[in-house]
Amino acid sequence: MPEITYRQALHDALRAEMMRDENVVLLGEEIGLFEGSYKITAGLLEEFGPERVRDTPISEEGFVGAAIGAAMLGMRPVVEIMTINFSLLAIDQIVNHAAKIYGMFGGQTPVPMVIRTPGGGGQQLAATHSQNLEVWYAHIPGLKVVAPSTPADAKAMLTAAIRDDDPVILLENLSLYNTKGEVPEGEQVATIGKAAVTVPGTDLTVVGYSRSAVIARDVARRFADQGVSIEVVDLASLRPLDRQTICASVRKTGRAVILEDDWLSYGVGAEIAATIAEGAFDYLDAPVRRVAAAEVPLPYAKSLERIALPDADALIKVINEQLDATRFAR
Amino acid sequence: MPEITYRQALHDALRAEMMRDENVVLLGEEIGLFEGSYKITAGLLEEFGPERVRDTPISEEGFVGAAIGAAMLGMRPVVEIMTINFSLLAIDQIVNHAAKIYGMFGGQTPVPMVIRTPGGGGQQLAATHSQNLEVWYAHIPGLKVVAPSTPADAKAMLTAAIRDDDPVILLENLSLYNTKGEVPEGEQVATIGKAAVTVPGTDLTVVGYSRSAVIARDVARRFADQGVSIEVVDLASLRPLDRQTICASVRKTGRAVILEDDWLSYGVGAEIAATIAEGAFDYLDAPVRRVAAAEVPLPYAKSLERIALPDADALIKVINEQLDATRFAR
Amino acid sequence: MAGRTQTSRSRRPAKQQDDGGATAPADVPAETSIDYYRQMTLIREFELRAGEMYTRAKIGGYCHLNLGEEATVVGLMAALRPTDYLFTNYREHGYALARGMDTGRVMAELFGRVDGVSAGRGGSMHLFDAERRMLGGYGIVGGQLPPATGAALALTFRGGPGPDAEAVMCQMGDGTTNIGAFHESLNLAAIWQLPIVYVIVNNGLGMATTVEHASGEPDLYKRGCSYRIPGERVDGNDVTAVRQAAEAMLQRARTERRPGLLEAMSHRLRGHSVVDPARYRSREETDRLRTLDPLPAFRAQLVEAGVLDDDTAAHIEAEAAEKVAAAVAFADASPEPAPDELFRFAYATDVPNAPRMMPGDPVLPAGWEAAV
Amino acid sequence: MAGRTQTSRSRRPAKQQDDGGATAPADVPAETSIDYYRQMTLIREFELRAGEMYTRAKIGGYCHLNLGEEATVVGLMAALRPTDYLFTNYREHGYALARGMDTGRVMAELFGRVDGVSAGRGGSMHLFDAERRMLGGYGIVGGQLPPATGAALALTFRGGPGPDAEAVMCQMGDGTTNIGAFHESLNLAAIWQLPIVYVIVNNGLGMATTVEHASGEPDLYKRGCSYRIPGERVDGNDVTAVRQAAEAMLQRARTERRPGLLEAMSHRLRGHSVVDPARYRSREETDRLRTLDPLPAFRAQLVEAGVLDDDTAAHIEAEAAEKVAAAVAFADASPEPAPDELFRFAYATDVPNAPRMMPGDPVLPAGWEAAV
Ligand SMILES: Cc1ncc(C[n+]2csc(CCOP(=O)(O)OP(=O)(O)O)c2C)c(N)n1
Ligand SMILES: Cc1ncc(C[n+]2csc(CCOP(=O)(O)OP(=O)(O)O)c2C)c(N)n1
Ligand SMILES: [Mg+2]
Ligand SMILES: [Mg+2]
Repeated sequence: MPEITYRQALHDALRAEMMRDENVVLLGEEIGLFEGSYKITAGLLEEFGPERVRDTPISEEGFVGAAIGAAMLGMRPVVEIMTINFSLLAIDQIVNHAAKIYGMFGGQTPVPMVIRTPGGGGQQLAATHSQNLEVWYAHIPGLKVVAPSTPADAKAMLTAAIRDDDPVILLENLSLYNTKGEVPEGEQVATIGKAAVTVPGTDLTVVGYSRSAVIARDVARRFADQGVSIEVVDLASLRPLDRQTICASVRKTGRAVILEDDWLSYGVGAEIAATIAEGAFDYLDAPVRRVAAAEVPLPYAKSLERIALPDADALIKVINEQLDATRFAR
Repeated sequence: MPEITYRQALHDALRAEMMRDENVVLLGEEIGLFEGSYKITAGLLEEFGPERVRDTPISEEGFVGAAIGAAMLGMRPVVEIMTINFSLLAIDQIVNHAAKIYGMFGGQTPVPMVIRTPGGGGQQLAATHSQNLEVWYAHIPGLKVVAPSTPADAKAMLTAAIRDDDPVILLENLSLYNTKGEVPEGEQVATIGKAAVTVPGTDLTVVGYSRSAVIARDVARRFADQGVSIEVVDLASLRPLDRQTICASVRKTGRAVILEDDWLSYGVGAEIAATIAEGAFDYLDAPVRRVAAAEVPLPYAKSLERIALPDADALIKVINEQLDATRFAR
Repeated sequence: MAGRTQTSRSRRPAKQQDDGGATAPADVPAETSIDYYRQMTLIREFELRAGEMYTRAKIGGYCHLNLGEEATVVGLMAALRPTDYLFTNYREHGYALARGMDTGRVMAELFGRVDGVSAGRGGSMHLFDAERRMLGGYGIVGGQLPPATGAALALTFRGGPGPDAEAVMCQMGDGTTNIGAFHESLNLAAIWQLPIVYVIVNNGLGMATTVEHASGEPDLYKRGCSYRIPGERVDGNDVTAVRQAAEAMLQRARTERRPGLLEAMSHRLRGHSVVDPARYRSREETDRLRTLDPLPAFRAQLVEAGVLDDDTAAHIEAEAAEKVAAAVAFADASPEPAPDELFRFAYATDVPNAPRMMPGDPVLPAGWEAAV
Repeated sequence: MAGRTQTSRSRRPAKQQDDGGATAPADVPAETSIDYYRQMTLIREFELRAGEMYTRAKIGGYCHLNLGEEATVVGLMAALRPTDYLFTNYREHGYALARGMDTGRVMAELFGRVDGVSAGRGGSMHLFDAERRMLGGYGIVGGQLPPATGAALALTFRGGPGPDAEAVMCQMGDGTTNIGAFHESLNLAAIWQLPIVYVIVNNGLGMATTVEHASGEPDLYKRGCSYRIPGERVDGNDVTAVRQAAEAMLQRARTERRPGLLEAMSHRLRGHSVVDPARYRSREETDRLRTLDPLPAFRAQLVEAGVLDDDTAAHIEAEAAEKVAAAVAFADASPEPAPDELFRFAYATDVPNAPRMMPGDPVLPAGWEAAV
């Protein structure tokens, strides 16, 4: 199988769906002439023209809302919001409109649209440009929220999102765009709403998504070398959330650690921990632990940004604490 | 002590602080001539004039952001956002600006402002006007988020919020405005960041805030009549979250149920449950349970709205399940 | 606080004449005028009964009426073709009726019943009819503008401009011109040359806030200037003038793909919503409003012109009363949505693990282990 | 795609003359002109070194330069008094320097060091100096407009209008005029009669998107029309013209409490940020830009006018180079913020239970039970 980047995988999915369905149109700031802030749409303006690859003014609420209306008339718009931080400008359209229109009007009109947007810190972009706000969208009925961690998933989930009749938010990640992985040629369509056990194990479950799922797999490999068997659950979909796969894993391993890039309090990990604490209560040998970001507006200074964000070392530390506290059970 | 409504308590706090400090100004839609959608500001335009009680155009982002700038120059604006649903229009100013400015600029300018806004469903206002989105704000470093459940708390917390140098979101509740309670005369200033055990008990802990804390107290009384001793923890503050009071209570009772008005997945209760599961792990006789809203855009029809929202009956049902499952331990 | 109560600046009929230019019904066939009167009467009757049903607790939530705006509503809908699309704000009962939506099903929606036009999910603020291309009343101020703009964008993919091309009409209130979505939407419509007409129904007030108090440019039709979108003001009490102005703008939208901004000067005879006693209105203003009710005026005008006689008028009014009475009966007889319908419209495309928990349910369905 | 690359419409010097009206430096004292040249040279030197430091990884994140905008920046800052307040976007290094902020501390902020003007927390996009009333560079497009408007509102509580009254200047880019916050902010400033001047630095581009492609009214200074805010366009390469136009608007803001909208026609000589190669620019456009560099032009103009000789000029340039070299040395010597400083600016008013967990810490501090 060919190895391509996460960026290329997203690009390929967009291109394939645009070739397949003329109702698929792209909207966003600087996606055409500039080829996208992160170059996902490189070459698409040339290939499909300015009608279908439409550069918008800096008007997030306007063009995201316009995508909603276009979707109501049968188009399948794929909107790029340059980073999730700017989605706040469009959030009334996303949450009060895209997420509500199908149900609030009694199922008369679906809103088949996709919002692609990257989140994540670690690039020294400072407090307003480094947020992980996916938990907000994951909380909202009417939305679907997916967060691929590999190039293969990125391609298959974006394809599925474009073909889905509901508004789907596809969370990308600044630190994953250049990562490479094997991606099957041709059409791949993911099932939205399913988590995956990407590393099987027996001693402890690590739950992650997007960048944190990548780190979790890497850490699991390192522990494997020491004879510790870690199972990794990649959520892949934040809404719907696949609670069964999570709880089944923890019922088997008896221990769980969640790695997330967002802030600890009220973050994605809170729901995962609460779910495990209820769904695997009698099987837990130790309290579920969360590894998340320090709760500050992320500072620009590298020295502070580095320590504020969760990393493999923090995960390893917590895994070891879990294992030490429960030696008896192994 | 005089009994007054939650509405009156908020009004009294605003009036007292305006009399005390001329830098306190009110901004919002229809707060003057119309006296506020929910009449909290009744009479204040007459008393303090149109400069200090300022009717704004329908421009949430504009006037919330204006309050930020005014606060940076030493004013203490109190903004009314008609309902939390409309705060989405201003959320870039709240989250990317109010919450960031003090830290991102190295502590050079505080942003002493208050955003008052009611949330809650049950009024048949349909999907876009019935949301409980406080969990979003509770997730954000740089903000403080308080949610009073009684008239006395409403007065003391609003007073504390106005005197605090950080942006504070004071969550009000449509269904509480007309509730009455004893409120001490004169100045009362709450401590932001503390939860309170409002009903002491030994068998099970119910955690709530705002409207759900009121229901929890009522349910606790009903169980008391049957000889079941329920302890109620009223969070009062969602950010900072007083984890110690919550966990101390559950370590004592061994059982916990959370009542929340928002949607179950990724709601406020998820953080509370995760906190308890970690902070009281060895003390739990049963899994922590959450009683929250069904995950749909809230329908207008009364028949559907009623069943979609959590109520005392649902809480009682879950408490009984908890007690039955753990008879051994009592 | 004198200057704070509603002034009558910018509402002077004279001024409206200048800008809009009312036309005597003589220009239009008698049947047409009579039909306008019939529609206006139906809306009036419907709104009065809706207000009554609200006080009887048959209707809940927020309920905003078109009382006083009937001529504007009917004139706008007369200009719209069945193939055109309509987006409105939450004050839209009249638009739904004039658009040809079933009176009983509209009332049933206000009652929150299964036969409601939005299956009881939306209520008064959220009327929708895919077939009649009424793409929704929207409760968030300005929320309808970006989607309406996007609908017009979708039309550009369906075909080129021309006299038969489809167009979009997006209605809003005066207070809505101050929100960011207004600016972003009109700018998009301008640079993308979209077939859309934005209509401002200027009833002089947000809730109690006057246009002059809220808008730096209180002549709202001029606010297209920031996008080179031509604007026009018309007397909203002149049904024919409204129709003609809207038709002209829609025509330009169809044939030239040029957006337009139409301002109809209208009046809200009652409070903002049925629960608002409108105490903020000066008595002088309230008296003045009575003289501005479009229904008696139009009736008199038609009788004057010999187009309508009192018997016919009385007949039309009786018809309307019957129709609305029937609508109320229909709505009342329609069942409330059943509990098991709660998740019916959760998603258009079903997916695994879609949450179906009721309040108090465990996070995992009983017996899930077997499934894994 | 021809029409898609940057056109030079609305950038014609001729047109600028008409709208702005450049003035020969003859009108201003020699020292003043020389001081402008000194400031412009310092900014040029600073920006070139900042770009270099970025490639050397001394600076991270996003870094946007004022290269080509020096005359606009210096002209605007010359019009601003120490008692006035300034809000800008993220392309603000030059404003900080011209506002009198310490060159070393500005560079230290770009390096993310403790001596940075924002204590290393903000970086290039977020320069701040409470004392010099530079109330911040803001990275969210349009984000600075509502707070700047609110700052002007606060001034109205400090005292009445007058020649000595304080005022606010809010700088933004051309692309920023298309976002909702622009509309809402200017409307508030108009209805509340606030002492604020909004300045659009029109460098023709968002990132690659041209003004003509993004704005329905590409003559951006006209966009005050929707609020009855007077607008003016000025040649951004003419430092004196910029200063005079800004001074006049600030004067009206001080004495009449009337907001203004000033558009300075400027040029971005490089990419959007230091990492942008600007491949989207046509070669013709790139060549044309070289001829529009304000520095050599102003230098020649001053030499021509006999105000400056080559030695003095060379001396000024050497001075700037030294100053920036010293700034780099200062920044490099300044320590990175220490780990225990992470929560230092978490809250202005400390409260119980403020979260202080580091990644991987338990949710409760060790030994908390004792505390309860
Ligand atoms: C974003 C938002 N802010 C505030 C409200 C509350 N609100 C509902 S209607 C209204 C006044 C709207 O006035 P206008 O646009 O003139 O419409 P009208 O009611 O006069 O038809 C307000 C402030 C809302 N629904 N949405
Ligand atoms: C709300 C928002 N949307 C998008 C961006 C990404 N972005 C940063 S700068 C920029 C272009 C701004 O152009 P302009 O206003 O002309 O300022 P200039 O960079 O030319 O000085 C964009 C789209 C952002 N920072 N904020
Ligand atoms: Mg109105
Ligand atoms: Mg620009």
